[in-house]
Amino acid sequence: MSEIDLTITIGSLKLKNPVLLASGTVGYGNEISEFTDLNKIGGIVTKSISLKPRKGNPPQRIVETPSGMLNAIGLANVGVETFIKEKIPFLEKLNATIICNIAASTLEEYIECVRILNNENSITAFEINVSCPNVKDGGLIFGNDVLWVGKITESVRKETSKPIIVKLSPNVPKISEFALVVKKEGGDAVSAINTLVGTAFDIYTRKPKIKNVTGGLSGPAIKPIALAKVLEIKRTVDIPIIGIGGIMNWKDAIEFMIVGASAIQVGTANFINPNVSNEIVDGLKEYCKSQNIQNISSLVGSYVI
Amino acid sequence: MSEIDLTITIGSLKLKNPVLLASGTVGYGNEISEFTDLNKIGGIVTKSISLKPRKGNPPQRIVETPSGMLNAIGLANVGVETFIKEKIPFLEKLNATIICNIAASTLEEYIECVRILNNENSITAFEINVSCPNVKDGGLIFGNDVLWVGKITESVRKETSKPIIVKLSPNVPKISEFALVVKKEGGDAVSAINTLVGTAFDIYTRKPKIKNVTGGLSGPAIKPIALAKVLEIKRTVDIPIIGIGGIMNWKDAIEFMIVGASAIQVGTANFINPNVSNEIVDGLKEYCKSQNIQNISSLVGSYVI
Amino acid sequence: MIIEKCIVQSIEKVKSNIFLLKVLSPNISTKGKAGQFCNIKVSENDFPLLRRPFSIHYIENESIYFLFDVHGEGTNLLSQKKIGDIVDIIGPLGNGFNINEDFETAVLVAGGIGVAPFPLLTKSMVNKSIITFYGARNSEYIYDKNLLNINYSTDDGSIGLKGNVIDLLKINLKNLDKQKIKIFGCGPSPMLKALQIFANENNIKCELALESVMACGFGICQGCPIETVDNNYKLICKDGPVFDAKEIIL
Amino acid sequence: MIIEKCIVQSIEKVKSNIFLLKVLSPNISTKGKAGQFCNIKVSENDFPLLRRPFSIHYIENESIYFLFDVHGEGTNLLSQKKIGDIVDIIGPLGNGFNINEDFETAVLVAGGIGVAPFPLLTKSMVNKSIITFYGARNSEYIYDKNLLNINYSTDDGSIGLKGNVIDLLKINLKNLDKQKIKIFGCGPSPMLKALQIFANENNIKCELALESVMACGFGICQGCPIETVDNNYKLICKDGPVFDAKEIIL
Ligand SMILES: Cc1cc2nc3c(=O)[nH]c(=O)nc-3n(C[C@H](O)[C@H](O)[C@H](O)COP(=O)(O)OP(=O)(O)OC[C@H]3O[C@@H](n4cnc5c(N)ncnc54)[C@H](O)[C@@H]3O)c2cc1C
Ligand SMILES: Cc1cc2nc3c(=O)[nH]c(=O)nc-3n(C[C@H](O)[C@H](O)[C@H](O)COP(=O)(O)OP(=O)(O)OC[C@H]3O[C@@H](n4cnc5c(N)ncnc54)[C@H](O)[C@@H]3O)c2cc1C
Ligand SMILES: Cc1cc2nc3c(=O)[nH]c(=O)nc-3n(C[C@H](O)[C@H](O)[C@H](O)COP(=O)(O)O)c2cc1C
Ligand SMILES: Cc1cc2nc3c(=O)[nH]c(=O)nc-3n(C[C@H](O)[C@H](O)[C@H](O)COP(=O)(O)O)c2cc1C
Ligand code: FES
Ligand code: FES
Repeated sequence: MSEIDLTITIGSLKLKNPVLLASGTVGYGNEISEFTDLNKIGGIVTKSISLKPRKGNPPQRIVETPSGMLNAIGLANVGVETFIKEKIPFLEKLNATIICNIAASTLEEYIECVRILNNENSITAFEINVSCPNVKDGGLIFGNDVLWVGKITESVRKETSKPIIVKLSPNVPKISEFALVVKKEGGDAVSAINTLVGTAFDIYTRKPKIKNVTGGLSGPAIKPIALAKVLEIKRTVDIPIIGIGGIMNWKDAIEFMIVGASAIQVGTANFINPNVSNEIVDGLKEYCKSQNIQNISSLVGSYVI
Repeated sequence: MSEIDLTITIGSLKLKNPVLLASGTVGYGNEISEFTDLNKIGGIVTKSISLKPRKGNPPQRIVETPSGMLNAIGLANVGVETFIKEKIPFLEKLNATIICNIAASTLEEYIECVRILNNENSITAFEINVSCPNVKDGGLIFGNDVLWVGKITESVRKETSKPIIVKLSPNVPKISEFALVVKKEGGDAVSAINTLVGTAFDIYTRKPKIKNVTGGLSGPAIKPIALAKVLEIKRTVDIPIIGIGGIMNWKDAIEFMIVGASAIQVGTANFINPNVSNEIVDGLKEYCKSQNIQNISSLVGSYVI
Repeated sequence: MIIEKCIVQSIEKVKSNIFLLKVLSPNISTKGKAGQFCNIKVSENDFPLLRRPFSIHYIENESIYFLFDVHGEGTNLLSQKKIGDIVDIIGPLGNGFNINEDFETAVLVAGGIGVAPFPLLTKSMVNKSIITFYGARNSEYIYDKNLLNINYSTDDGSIGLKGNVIDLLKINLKNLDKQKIKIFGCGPSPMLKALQIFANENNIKCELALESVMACGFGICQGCPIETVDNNYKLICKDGPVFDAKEIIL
Repeated sequence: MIIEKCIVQSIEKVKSNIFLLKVLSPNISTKGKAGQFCNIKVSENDFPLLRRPFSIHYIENESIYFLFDVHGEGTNLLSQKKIGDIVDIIGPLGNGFNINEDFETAVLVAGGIGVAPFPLLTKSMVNKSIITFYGARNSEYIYDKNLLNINYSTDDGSIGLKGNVIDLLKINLKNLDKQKIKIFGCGPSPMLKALQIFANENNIKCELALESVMACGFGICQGCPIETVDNNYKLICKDGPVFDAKEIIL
């Protein structure tokens, strides 16, 4: 058998393999590059960038839960300007696709961010975060409202010809309605899922374990939910999906591809094993070899129901 | 300090302590009574009863997931008639409150079930299941639609003066809207949460691990989500809440009470430790003693935010 | 049905991938019968969440033996137990084999780790003659202590007949009076299915010990249904795991 | 920063609830400095999910020592490691203590298990004089190997001063020239806060080793912020865990 083809095409976005690093779980790439070869993976989704820098929420920001964790980072980030000046130079040197994730509290801010960042050649695509559960403005007010998601997609579409991926909230009964509106308004793909709203309390102080009271649940605990959301979209809307949620190893990645994900993102797992993305790429190859799969893209949505 | 008061009042429903067994995780009480003293707990919520017997879904019905499990039992149950003839006699002898959980595929069926079962003296209250994710008719079509939940509450309210508890779906962005409509239509309490929709696939056969494709996620994995839902209701609607989701021990039970649950239900944990409910009752007592709490009801919603 | 904290008395790797666990269980040991099983908590914390079901392999004085294959995370953790560890066990669960029926020769048919319940079954049938047919991948997967009159088959022919255990059975059963025997089968589904067809076609008494993913193991979750010929579901944990071959649809 | 699979060379309970773990780590051991920490995977499976951070307690040849308290599930699992087990460790993480500043006497102030980083710090400062103040609940919680000139305080007075370590420090510091010392503090937050106030009020050089719940330990999750006096956040894992007492708001 000749070399296995791991490339994936999502609209006009070409990835050398389906393994991406999820927004907010790799910063801007520098630190994790000490542990893993970023040139080997399909791409990096940068930490959500907002127009102005954000300090983020006060501590305590995270807590471990059964097979998961809650975070309420609150979109701490350096802001568009510093991002361009200080972070892009490192990212530019990589032989991996750079997807820039954008968060905002107003429609105008989304538009402005995309307009500015559209000039950066090293940015190949945008992921629009409409689903952060940890900020007061925007976040789930947008993400759980199909009209807002449509409007945001439509507006950023006008600003760029680069691929637009909209990152959906799982905190809704029918995620496929959101995927549909993204498609209708010219989005190229959706990513699913962002975190689920959760909380944890200390039974002696009776205080929330994270200062923000609620946080976003990620990790293996949410994998079954994420898989069901991806499958729901795949079965009802014809739009490429990037699968996210609790992926810890190559088996989880394959499971997401089978239910319909064209590519996958690794989030929480990076914290535990910062080299996991490279191991997943190897695992995908081995799996394809053992299953006689020539093009990994043939796995996408290949479920047997 | 005198004896700690564990009693809880939910509208006209009096419980000798806040520990209930969740619907679908204890059948009708017989089997589990070999392992645990059912007279010691606050009450039992019976497996969802429908008007006619239901065979349930074909196997495989369950699969373990990280810190959780998916089930697609499909409301397998003996039907109202057999329930009255064969199951109630055992339940009647118990010194625990019997809450009868009802599921249906049509509004009329809910009404009919409550009408028939209202005559049974041993049934103290009804829990209306509008949130089963594993059936084609009814289930989440009702549970994720606030109009339906209102209509069902209103209709069953007319049939009985016994307490009505509506069991809510967590698969919605704003569970408090559902709690509000339950209150408006005369429901006495809500229970939160039922399971979240999830799935799992075999990466070699590419088939779903449960025949029904999707199932309901329960267990510790969902605890943070369940706590956030209970807290959301508590902070916005003045209605008693029964907390459910991933409770494995007395600490989890206390956590639910702090965020607003007047009582709690133990589900999946019964499968692993069928005596866990008794241990939770003991744990609650010890905690109250150590924290100088005279009435456990003072814990309810006592969060410090 | 009892929840019992049992002390590990010994644990050893008896064959490639097969472990034998011996625990002290004064309570369950006095009640357990061949074909019944126990549901074992393999760790002290919530990972993995569910118990794991294992047939009662053998009972000796107050000790119960379990014979198991390392399959996934749960059995891996179980295999790492040390002497003196405490294991939380629920049992005995389900109904055992029915050995009181009218038959002269018990024909035990085991596929792989499906051999697990047969030593106790063998011990239980003092007044019957017993023939055992035992199929496995290869000789490295065979553990045959406390069995009688064993005929082997292996996929690679490393011991006994090269082929499957049903072929082995068919060849050897020719000499027996089919009315006077009862078959007891335990093993992977395809084997049980073949055995069921063979027994039913030849009208031979036959009981099969089934497996299913289980959450509770004692009838409260409804997670383990098996379809019956009268178009109903029974629960493998509570109504089984042993069923008459005529009763169920595999 | 390296991910290294380390072999457990020894593990022992050195005091009530306190364990000393020694692992072979040819790579991290050559780089680690006093005040840095490692993020340890305490199990081989996904439970618990996150790594657990521990100070580098001591380095000897190619071995690293960790001194830890059994606190919850994670430290409990770590305490059950056996010689020969493999432990997955990321390190060295963060910035260590700054010992190159101009001071004559290093004043080490430890509260409880906060003593952990001080043996390596002591070893690192060959040309300074060192005084150690060590406070704990009672003598059963004191492990003082590889420390120098120790003064004790305990809550119950079972050894040293009955009282807290800050009181102990204040009493004993009177005789020293405050310009020529530098305080190094590690322990629970209330102690660090008191120490910070004391050092800043008296204008004594002081570094504090902080703790925070951590997901990654190396700057990618932003989970471990600490507020600085200029109204910004720094990351305890990456910018710390050691901070100048003048820099942060506790
Ligand atoms: C009544 C009964 C008796 C059994 N007796 C034995 C025995 O004596 N020796 C032995 O080695 N095995 C026996 N099994 C199978 C044994 O339960 C599984 O091998 C074991 O549960 C696998 O767990 P795991 O975590 O290692 O595997 P995983 O595959 O990681 O388990 C994942 C989930 O699937 C379930 N599962 C996986 N395989 C099986 C299976 N074959 N049957 C039931 N559930 C399964 C697990 O319980 C768990 O819930 C028996 C099963 C049943 C139902
Ligand atoms: C830089 C640094 C160095 C440390 N050095 C040591 C040391 O040398 N010796 C030692 O005994 N302890 C040390 N700690 C504390 C140690 O990390 C915790 O005791 C440990 O994580 C508790 O885990 P657990 O699962 O047993 O407890 P649990 O309470 O069950 O843990 C639950 C969660 O909270 C986190 N957590 C709980 N307590 C702490 C804490 N005090 N600090 C940070 N996270 C916590 C855990 O990591 C986990 O994510 C250090 C912490 C940090 C941040
Ligand atoms: C600490 C943390 C920070 C995150 N920050 C962001 C973010 O800034 N923007 C975003 O779109 N998603 C963010 N996410 C969500 C992840 O990208 C991902 O969608 C989610 O964690 C589920 O994947 P996982 O289970 O693999 O972690 C964050 C997640 C975590 C755990
Ligand atoms: C196997 C199984 C069957 C269930 N059947 C029902 C049911 O018939 N009716 C119902 O209202 N809820 C049912 N539930 C949901 C539980 O009552 C409970 O809401 C849910 O499992 C979350 O709690 P837990 O995490 O403690 O299990 C079922 C749950 C499980 C695991
Ligand atoms: S395993 Fe729960 S009913 Fe059989
Ligand atoms: S622990 Fe992740 S940034 Fe500090």
